[in-house]
Amino acid sequence: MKAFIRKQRYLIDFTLSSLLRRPGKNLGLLVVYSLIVFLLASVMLFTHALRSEARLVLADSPEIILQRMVAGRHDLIPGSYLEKMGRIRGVIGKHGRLWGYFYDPAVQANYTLMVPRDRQLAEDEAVIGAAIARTRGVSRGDFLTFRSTDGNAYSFRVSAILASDSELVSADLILVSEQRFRTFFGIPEGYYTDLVLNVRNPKELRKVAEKLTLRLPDTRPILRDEILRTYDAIFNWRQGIVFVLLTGTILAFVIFAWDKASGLSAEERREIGILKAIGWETSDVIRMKFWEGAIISLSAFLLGYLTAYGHVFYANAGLFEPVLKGWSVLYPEFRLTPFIDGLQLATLFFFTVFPYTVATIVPIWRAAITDPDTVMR
Amino acid sequence: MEPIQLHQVKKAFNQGRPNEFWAIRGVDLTIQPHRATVLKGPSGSGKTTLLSMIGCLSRPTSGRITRGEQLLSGLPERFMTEIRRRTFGFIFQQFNLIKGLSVLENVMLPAYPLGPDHAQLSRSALELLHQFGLGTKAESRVEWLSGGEAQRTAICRALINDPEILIADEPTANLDSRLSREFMAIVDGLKQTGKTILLTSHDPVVFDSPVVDRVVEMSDGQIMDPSCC
Amino acid sequence: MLLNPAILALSIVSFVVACMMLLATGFGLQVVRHWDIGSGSELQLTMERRTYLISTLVAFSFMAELVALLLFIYNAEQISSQFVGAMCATGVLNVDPYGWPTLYLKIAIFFSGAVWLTLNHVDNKARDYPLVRVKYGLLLLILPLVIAELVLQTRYFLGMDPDIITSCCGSLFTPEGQGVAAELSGVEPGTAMLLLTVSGAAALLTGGWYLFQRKSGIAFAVTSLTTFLIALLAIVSCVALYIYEHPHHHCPFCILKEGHDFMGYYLYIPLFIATAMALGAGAIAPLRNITSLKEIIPAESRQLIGVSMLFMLLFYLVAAYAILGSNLTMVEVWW
Amino acid sequence: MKTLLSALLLLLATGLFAQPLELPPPGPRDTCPVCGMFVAKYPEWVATVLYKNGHAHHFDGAKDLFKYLHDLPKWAPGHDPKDITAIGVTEYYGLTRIDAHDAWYVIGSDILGPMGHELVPLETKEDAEEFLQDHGGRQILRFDQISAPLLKKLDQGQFD
Repeated sequence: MKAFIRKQRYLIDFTLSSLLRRPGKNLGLLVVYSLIVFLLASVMLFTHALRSEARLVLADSPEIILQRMVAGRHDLIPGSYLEKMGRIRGVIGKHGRLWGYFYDPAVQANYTLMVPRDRQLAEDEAVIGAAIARTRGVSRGDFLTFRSTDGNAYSFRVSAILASDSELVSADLILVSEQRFRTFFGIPEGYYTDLVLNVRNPKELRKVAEKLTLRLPDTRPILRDEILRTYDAIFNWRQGIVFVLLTGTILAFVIFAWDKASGLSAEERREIGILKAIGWETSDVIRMKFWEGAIISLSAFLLGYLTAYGHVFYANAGLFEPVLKGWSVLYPEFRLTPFIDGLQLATLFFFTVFPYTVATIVPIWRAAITDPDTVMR
Repeated sequence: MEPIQLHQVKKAFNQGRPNEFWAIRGVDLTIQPHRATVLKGPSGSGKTTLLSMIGCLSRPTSGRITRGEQLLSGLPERFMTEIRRRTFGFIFQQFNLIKGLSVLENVMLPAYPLGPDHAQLSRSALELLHQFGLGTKAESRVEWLSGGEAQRTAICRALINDPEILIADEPTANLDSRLSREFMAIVDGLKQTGKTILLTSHDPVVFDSPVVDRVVEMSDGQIMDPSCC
Repeated sequence: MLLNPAILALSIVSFVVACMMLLATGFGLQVVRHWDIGSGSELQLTMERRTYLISTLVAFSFMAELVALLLFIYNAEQISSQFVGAMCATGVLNVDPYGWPTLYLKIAIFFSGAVWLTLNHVDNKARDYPLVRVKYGLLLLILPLVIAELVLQTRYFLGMDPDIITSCCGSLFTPEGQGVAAELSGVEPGTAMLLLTVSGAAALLTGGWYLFQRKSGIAFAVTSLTTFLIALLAIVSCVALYIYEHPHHHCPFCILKEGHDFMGYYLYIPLFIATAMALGAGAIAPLRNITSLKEIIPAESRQLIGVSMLFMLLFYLVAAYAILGSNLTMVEVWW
Repeated sequence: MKTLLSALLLLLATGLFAQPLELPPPGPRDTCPVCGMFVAKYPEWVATVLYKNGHAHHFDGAKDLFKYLHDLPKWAPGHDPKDITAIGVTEYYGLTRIDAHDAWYVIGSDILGPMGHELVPLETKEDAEEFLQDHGGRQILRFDQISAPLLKKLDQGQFD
């Protein structure tokens, strides 16, 4: 047993020095290998982080949003609909919401204006998101002035800046009072942007939605789960596209690995011949090559994964932001929450190391059966 | 120690194909222990092929090679290797050192698959290097060695597993006559310690040397004067 | 059809392993046909070199299958929340009729792989390779298992429909039910413990006997296999109850859950390793009469049996820990 | 007549609306005594039996709760039914926990619990009737109507 372990140590030792002796070839392999891991890991980490971000965003949103549709378009909904729908079992709360988008030409960004339910604001007061404070360079007590659609300018005194765990939720948010909201956007009293319903039991959501469409035929209920699922589907779909593209890459990599493993240089062939002539056995060579594969795989995996981690969580996934994301322009400081999942890591490991190993078995064996007497000829 | 005996050993290459070629055509030979034997002949006479079969590097197509009771031919490669690395030490014509590794590492290489204790292994390797005047070169890369140093490194490597039989293929082909004579002096020393020496050569410095006990002349895959055996 | 990365990975492993085993068996058959150890021909040399490829392929397949077995269970455990009625791997395996056979095949492949690798290891130590024909013939028996597993597993995954209401372990592993699982659960815990103790003692005794006397390696394999089966029975009928601290929960899979500290893995992994090595030792025991193996088999068997006994002891220690560390007291109920 | 009266009395005593119960929530490692499942993963279904000494058993559905109550010696040896101070089930529409004796149970609906077909607990008769309508339920049951054979049939998806 002791001799066996010592032997493995000698083999690893030799492998390391033999890898270092051929930096060109092995560096190329390592770079390509790491790149594959990097791409796959980036996609996985990024979509996963986005998904959990979306979940976080939606966690506090109501179970059902009811919108009135006029000619197939979202319209203001009368508050009287709250009574009109009557009592629906499973609904434990309902109210109207006021919110809208405002384009700020000064910084060329869209804000979300909203009337909060959990706090009372004075008419000229506003609570703003951190990103707005940053881009407009305002802090507490400063004034923000916006020109409304009717041409009048309205000033808001910034009374607080929203702190949030996830910037996605609140970055572009401006909370204003109800009166100011109505005058600013010209929304008549008694009308809301949409209605929201709270349903305790998620199993009852579909039934509630069904009843709503029967009782208020000109409305459209949107379930939170549906939004979540849409997000999931979009992310999955985009991830799918990227993966399909990457499958080609993996295949190319497998061929590349096969080629690298089988295309031994004359120098390497001579080396294996020498080793065999001076007393190494075929299985020793196979084992040595196996260690070589393991070392390359592990370092490529580590390298690729760490770069991907940095890419996604510190460099904002700069490489595929345009492909996978579609948020508004107002997220200069957008940070995804770092997250590592064991099963995900294992899956990634499998999808990169397993193909490499399979691809190299036959070439390794071919190299290992070199005739020991080649060095004599 | 028992002699190595060859009975009707034949070796073919590309058997069954149009370019079939018989390199060895029936050799009977006995190699006595503790002696220096030289296989002499022009290139293409089959002496290297014969040497590689005796050294368990390759297998005869037919015939038997035995050492006492033990059969050396007809064994699977795995066991030929096992016998080879304990019984034979090889010195090749091109020295066949592995570039990029240090002299010490090159000498230790044959012992790796046996998994010996590392400290002990490097100690005995260093001892050998000192013995052959290479003590100061232990850490230098083999590319920087002169021809004679390279050959002495190769000799140390051949001796690291303490084999009973030393095999050298054209050992003086890449040496000038001074180094060739030095090599024969080393061979003499090794013979004194009880090693069996088996050489191939067509260099008179080798086969005319007083160290050599016996010269076997080969031609065309056969031994020229069978009576001598 | 349910597609997640783990299922994809399992399918790929099975497919690749089937391909590799096909290749290995194909080469193996050629070797069997043309093998002539006495010949020095180039063909024989090629054959011998092929054996390295075959053993590498089989060893790699075996490793992959071992990981796949763990992943299969782990994944079934993970996705149990996606099926109504499933609370652990049992429910997921019940989703369609191919779940259980797939699991059994995976276990069978694990054990036959262990036996094959042991034979191969022993054979590689003997100068005349006396087992060449035996072991490559054996590949012919393992290949159908691997292919069947690929087919069944594919059908199993294809048949996974989240709308299916499956039955959970609570309804399968219950003494009142029908079938093998119910029978196992119905065994009196006292009886199971007694059987477990007796068979474990028998295995350790025969193992010890071999270590000192070099005799009856087969007896050890038989007692170990019996212990393996009885251990599974005892887990269902008794040990699991202590882990759940629940007098009627007989499931052999819920113990793999995080909530139960992954105790199942600590029980099953030593048990499976011990059994695999014991089977290996049993497989080589009858070959001790082959001249070239005379010296090798006792040495190898000794190692295998020693390690196997260590793992078996480990299993018994974990089981004892599970029982003694539990808050469940069943003294008046069972004994 | 006598049964009608007692039924009426029972109705009056318990009232049409069951009162929310104060019960300890299940911990992350609490398992159902009947099926062994971790309960906290299914907050919509939790049922609880509280004992005098503050000790509680949690279930992942009313079905397992009733199995338990029907065979206490089997599922909870050493526990005396007299020590039970409260039995709660999670009401479907509001997810509040109410007294199991006062709840109305619908079987045969398309709403499945973690253990398949369930007894869905509802707060009022009206709730139960609407639920039956909405979800294709087959029967409305009261606490005392739930028998062991009925539970067994429920497991197999039979509701009559």
